[in-house]
Amino acid sequence: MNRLSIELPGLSLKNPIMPASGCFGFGKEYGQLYDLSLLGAIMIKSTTLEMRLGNPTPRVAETASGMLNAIGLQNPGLKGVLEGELPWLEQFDVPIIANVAGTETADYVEVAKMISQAPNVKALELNISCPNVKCGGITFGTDPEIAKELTRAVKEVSSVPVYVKLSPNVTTIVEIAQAVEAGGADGITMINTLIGMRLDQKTGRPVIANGTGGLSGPAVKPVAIRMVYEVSKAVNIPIIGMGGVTEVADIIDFMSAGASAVAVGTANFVNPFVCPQIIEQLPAKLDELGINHISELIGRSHRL
Amino acid sequence: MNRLSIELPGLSLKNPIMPASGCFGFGKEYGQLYDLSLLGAIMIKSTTLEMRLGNPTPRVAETASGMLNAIGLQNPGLKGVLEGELPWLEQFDVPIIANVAGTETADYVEVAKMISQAPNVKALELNISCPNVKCGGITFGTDPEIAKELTRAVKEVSSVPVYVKLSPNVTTIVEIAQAVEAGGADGITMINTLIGMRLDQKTGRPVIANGTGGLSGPAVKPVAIRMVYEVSKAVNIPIIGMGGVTEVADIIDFMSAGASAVAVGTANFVNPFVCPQIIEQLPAKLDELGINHISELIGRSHRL
Amino acid sequence: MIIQDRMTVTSQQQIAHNIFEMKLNGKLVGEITSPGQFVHIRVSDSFEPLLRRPISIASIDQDAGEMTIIYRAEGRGTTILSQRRAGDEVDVLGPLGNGFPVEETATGETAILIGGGIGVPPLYELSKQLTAKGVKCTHVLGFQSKDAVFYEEEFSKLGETHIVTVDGSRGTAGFVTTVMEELGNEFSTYYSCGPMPMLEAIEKMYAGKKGFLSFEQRMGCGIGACFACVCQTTEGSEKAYIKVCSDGPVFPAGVVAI
Amino acid sequence: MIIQDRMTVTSQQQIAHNIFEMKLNGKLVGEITSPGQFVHIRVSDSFEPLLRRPISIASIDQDAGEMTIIYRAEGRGTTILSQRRAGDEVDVLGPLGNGFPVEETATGETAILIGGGIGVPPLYELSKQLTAKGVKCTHVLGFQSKDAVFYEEEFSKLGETHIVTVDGSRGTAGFVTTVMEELGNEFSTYYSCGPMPMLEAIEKMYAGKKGFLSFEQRMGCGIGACFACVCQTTEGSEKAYIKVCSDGPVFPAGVVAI
Ligand SMILES: Cc1cc2nc3c(=O)[nH]c(=O)nc-3n(C[C@H](O)[C@H](O)[C@H](O)COP(=O)(O)OP(=O)(O)OC[C@H]3O[C@@H](n4cnc5c(N)ncnc54)[C@H](O)[C@@H]3O)c2cc1C
Ligand SMILES: Cc1cc2nc3c(=O)[nH]c(=O)nc-3n(C[C@H](O)[C@H](O)[C@H](O)COP(=O)(O)OP(=O)(O)OC[C@H]3O[C@@H](n4cnc5c(N)ncnc54)[C@H](O)[C@@H]3O)c2cc1C
Ligand SMILES: Cc1cc2nc3c(=O)[nH]c(=O)nc-3n(C[C@H](O)[C@H](O)[C@H](O)COP(=O)(O)O)c2cc1C
Ligand SMILES: Cc1cc2nc3c(=O)[nH]c(=O)nc-3n(C[C@H](O)[C@H](O)[C@H](O)COP(=O)(O)O)c2cc1C
Ligand code: FES
Ligand code: FES
Repeated sequence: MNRLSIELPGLSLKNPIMPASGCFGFGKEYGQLYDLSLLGAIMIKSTTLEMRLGNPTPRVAETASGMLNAIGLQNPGLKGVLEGELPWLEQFDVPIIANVAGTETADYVEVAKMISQAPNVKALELNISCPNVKCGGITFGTDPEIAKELTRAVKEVSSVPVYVKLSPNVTTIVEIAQAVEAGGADGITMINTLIGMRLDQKTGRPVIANGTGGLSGPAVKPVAIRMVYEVSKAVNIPIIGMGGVTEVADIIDFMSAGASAVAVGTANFVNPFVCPQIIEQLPAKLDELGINHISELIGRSHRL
Repeated sequence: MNRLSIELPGLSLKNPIMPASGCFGFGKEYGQLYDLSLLGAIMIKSTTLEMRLGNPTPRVAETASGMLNAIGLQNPGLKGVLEGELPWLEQFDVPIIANVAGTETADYVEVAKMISQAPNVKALELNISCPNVKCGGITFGTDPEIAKELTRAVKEVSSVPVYVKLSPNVTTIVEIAQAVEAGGADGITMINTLIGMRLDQKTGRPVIANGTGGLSGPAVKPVAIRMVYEVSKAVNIPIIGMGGVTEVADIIDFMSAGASAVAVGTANFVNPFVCPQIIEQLPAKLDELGINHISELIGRSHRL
Repeated sequence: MIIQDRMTVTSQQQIAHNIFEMKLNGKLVGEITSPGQFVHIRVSDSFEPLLRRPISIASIDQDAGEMTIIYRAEGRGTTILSQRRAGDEVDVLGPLGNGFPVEETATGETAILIGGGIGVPPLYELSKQLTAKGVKCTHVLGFQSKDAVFYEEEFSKLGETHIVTVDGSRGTAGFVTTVMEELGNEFSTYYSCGPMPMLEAIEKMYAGKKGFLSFEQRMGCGIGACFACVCQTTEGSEKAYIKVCSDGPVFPAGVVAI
Repeated sequence: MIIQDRMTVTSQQQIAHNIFEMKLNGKLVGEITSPGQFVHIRVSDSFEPLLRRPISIASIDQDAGEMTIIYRAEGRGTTILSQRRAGDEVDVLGPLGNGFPVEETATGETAILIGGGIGVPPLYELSKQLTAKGVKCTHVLGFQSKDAVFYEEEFSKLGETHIVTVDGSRGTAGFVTTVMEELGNEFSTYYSCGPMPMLEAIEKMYAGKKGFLSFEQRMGCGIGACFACVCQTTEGSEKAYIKVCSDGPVFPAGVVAI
């Protein structure tokens, strides 16, 4: 028996650990370092209809136990991803979750339709929450009605299950989660980054060229755990949790909070081997906790 | 000339540094350690109409570069504060900002009316944002209309200027800021804590007895800076900024973002002398930046 | 008076499984007034980990200006502390709280001191001070297993010492109460520090006797300002909540609701 | 191949104002292929500060399995790094990026190497490799003031070396361009590393000459996955953005829009 396997809509995961979108490119770079087939899945960088150049630099800044980024969805565009990125990933025994972004519904629908047909794309992740793109994006993630309609539109064209990625920059995340569930989402991924800013001491101006950036890393973990906890109590679709994971203990926390699988973002930059290391350490951790199969952890925090 | 003096509604500050509400009790404990007259002002612990016992323990938990708290507004009540706490503070040459909390408008109004008449209370801080009280509190801080009405009601009875303390747990903080400005607020204090959660590794249950707690400390500074920046561009009343201040550089950042004064919360626990130390270091820091009077820093980030 | 002192580590030694004994030198030592007081330690100059760690004072040498603390390196903060070497400086806030009242046991009387795990350290200075004034001390010290036992010899020099381990790998098998039952009630005062269930069992067993218990609670400030460390009092008390850091950590038996 | 190595600090020395030279030993050294490559260093095992710091490789000793880095301890991360002592271990990811092409200058030809501040270090290994193959190197090294000057002697042993300081407290007063004007255009290749305005001035002054410039940019991953470190290319280029970490940090003159 594989003590780490998890079954989710569209995804047969040999373990619940996967790199988060935007923190792993399209896999090539980390593929130089270890065998990508070790991973539960891979969430690839957000793909838009047309190629995007992203924001001016500096695009990242360090903060206390965290970082800000404003990459601005730089990506080679749908065609570039379909032709230049996804085929290379086919050599690995790992399901791909394709992150879809856009500025209007039509973009999302077009990208979702095409990319969901790629043979190794087993699920979509709808990015309605990127804080670093000026128009669209963020609004989809903060208005429940719009989020629901977008989900519905994408579901209609997608050949694979659709997960919606939620923004933490809202008053009531449960409201958005329930809306996308009503719109037909097969799952939820959360959280995207918190909007933050760092100023330069000398000039007083924002360090990041874009002004604001998305906060990620260990600093945001308590907010992510709280939100996963709240949402998992309020919806009946599975959650892939993320935000500040750096070590095996964090996986236990996210799954206890209610996540069925966990993504690792920023930590890849600090420790490029973090995903395979966590996967390797999981069985011993389960032993320590007296747990047989990892799925027993899911939502532990809700039970008495 | 005092290079550090700042004039705000009701407050003649000899310097813009003050301890944040809830992180300094009513001054007695830190008063054993240094002369409280050194401070620009003191924000005392939230006061409610009746005495409150607060939440069960554990009430605090550590997180990456931050902490969670769910004290639950434990305080001796209006009468206790008026009789047992404020008179002792009169021996110091320091304006008191009285933090007012409640569960319904009538409570706020009653506490505001009475406490604003205390001789050393020079301003009120309306706590519409405490995440750790179950009813009321948090709703006031997330609905612009309700926030405006509460501000108006309190303004009517208060003998001193009224500052409103904003919650960061909202989709659009600018909306709330503009609403309280429209309600007659003389100033804004921000940010209160972000809602977060930490789970126990072994049991999977929340560490904090209350379940969720308020996240504070260096981890939240990027969020606080971003929000002060946004709000200061959108309103014409002054801001007292806070969230993660630990050292003199942070004061520069908050004022550059648009704050006219800065409060220090969690850092008092780590370094009980943090406020007087920062005050002492400020002049040298201004020299280093080539700045004559500290007020020149305010809103530097908005200028070219 | 409470001071913030950059104390110098004069020695750091592992004395049992995960248990470290650290000696610290500085003027803070001169301010300590009773055994059972604690210090609040910043384990590094970084803001991560953020909070100070409360650790009891285990022994004081006023002449040398030195104090000893004994702690378990388990979580992140205490692990970092255990990496400090002799010569390093550590930021220490203290002394904090009210310790064990030595004056409550008269010369010639007997006292029983019961400690569990990392509750054992403050009893050492207490026993030194009690025996110095002519109180006869009996020690009952409980640990998980023989790997975790420390200071057996030091306590033995001061008086009768019973070691208890949960797994029986050293001394009596079981809990401190196992030994306490055998020792009976023939003493004037009891003093105890250890985990909550142990304190509860002791208070029950010694109902009606004069006793003093030291409590633990998660802390923020450590000096009474933040209301993090409260514990509820028994119904009879006039206060509903008391603070472990500044009203305690030691309270007379019966004050805290357990 | 890029590897993550726990390298051992064999020496740490302050060699100028705030400038440290650190020698590191480990198998990563065996993977270095060209001067100008860099490593990505985790300054402590804590997650605060979070990100790795990119630092150029200044010198390699393959026989000893040792490399030298030279860095300015200014911000939080590099200050922590400067506190590491011989015997400590440091988590190093590398070697990263594409360095200076030694093969672009033939034996017997001349090269001019221009460095500014903490852009000077990678030129040292470059000069060692160029001179070893018989290229005549001239060095123009710019610093703020005489306190900041380092490795003057080391470079002088390899070839003609001009020191320039902004305040004139050592060598020529002014900028590297002041000296470059005097040296003229009689060389085959130029190589440079330093602040952006310096690179810009050099590219202008040597327009049409064969040159290679090393760029800096804020980084996330350091290996090409996060798109943090891009810089814009000039209009002629087929790519709009290139990555400093994996496409660079060294680019032929004219590729990057500056
Ligand atoms: C008055 C008092 C005296 C103490 N004396 C000693 C002593 O002499 N020797 C000793 O080994 N331990 C003692 N403790 C317990 C000690 O404070 C904790 O073991 C320690 O704080 C854990 O820190 P960590 O870095 O290992 O754990 P982490 O898990 O990293 O701690 C996270 C947070 O929880 C707090 N925390 C965790 N466990 C406890 C606990 N049991 N009590 C209070 N806070 C806790 C930490 O202070 C920190 O804020 C005492 C506690 C108190 C309240
Ligand atoms: C390819 C490359 C090679 C380098 N080689 C050297 C070298 O050999 N010697 C040397 O002293 N410096 C070198 N630098 C610059 C060095 O990376 C920065 O000085 C260092 O990262 C600053 O870290 P800090 O902890 O001092 O500052 P902090 O202010 O704490 O840094 C905060 C964040 O900003 C980043 N950052 C700050 N300044 C720079 C900068 N100039 N370039 C890139 N990131 C920066 C840090 O990496 C960190 O992520 C190089 C940079 C690059 C990109
Ligand atoms: C540099 C960087 C780039 C990111 N790019 C994307 C992206 O393109 N699409 C997306 O949905 N999320 C993106 N994210 C967000 C992450 O996928 C993740 O939700 C977030 O960083 C929280 O996880 P972490 O704390 O583990 O990093 C990015 C994050 C970082 C740090
Ligand atoms: C232990 C604790 C108790 C607090 N109690 C209150 C309170 O009673 N009223 C209030 O308005 N804010 C309260 N706060 C919030 C702080 O005033 C401040 O807004 C917040 O902690 C952010 O600042 P910091 O990061 O400097 O701590 C409390 C914060 C902490 C950590
Ligand atoms: S720890 Fe702050 S009141 Fe006790
Ligand atoms: S630093 Fe991540 S792509 Fe260059």
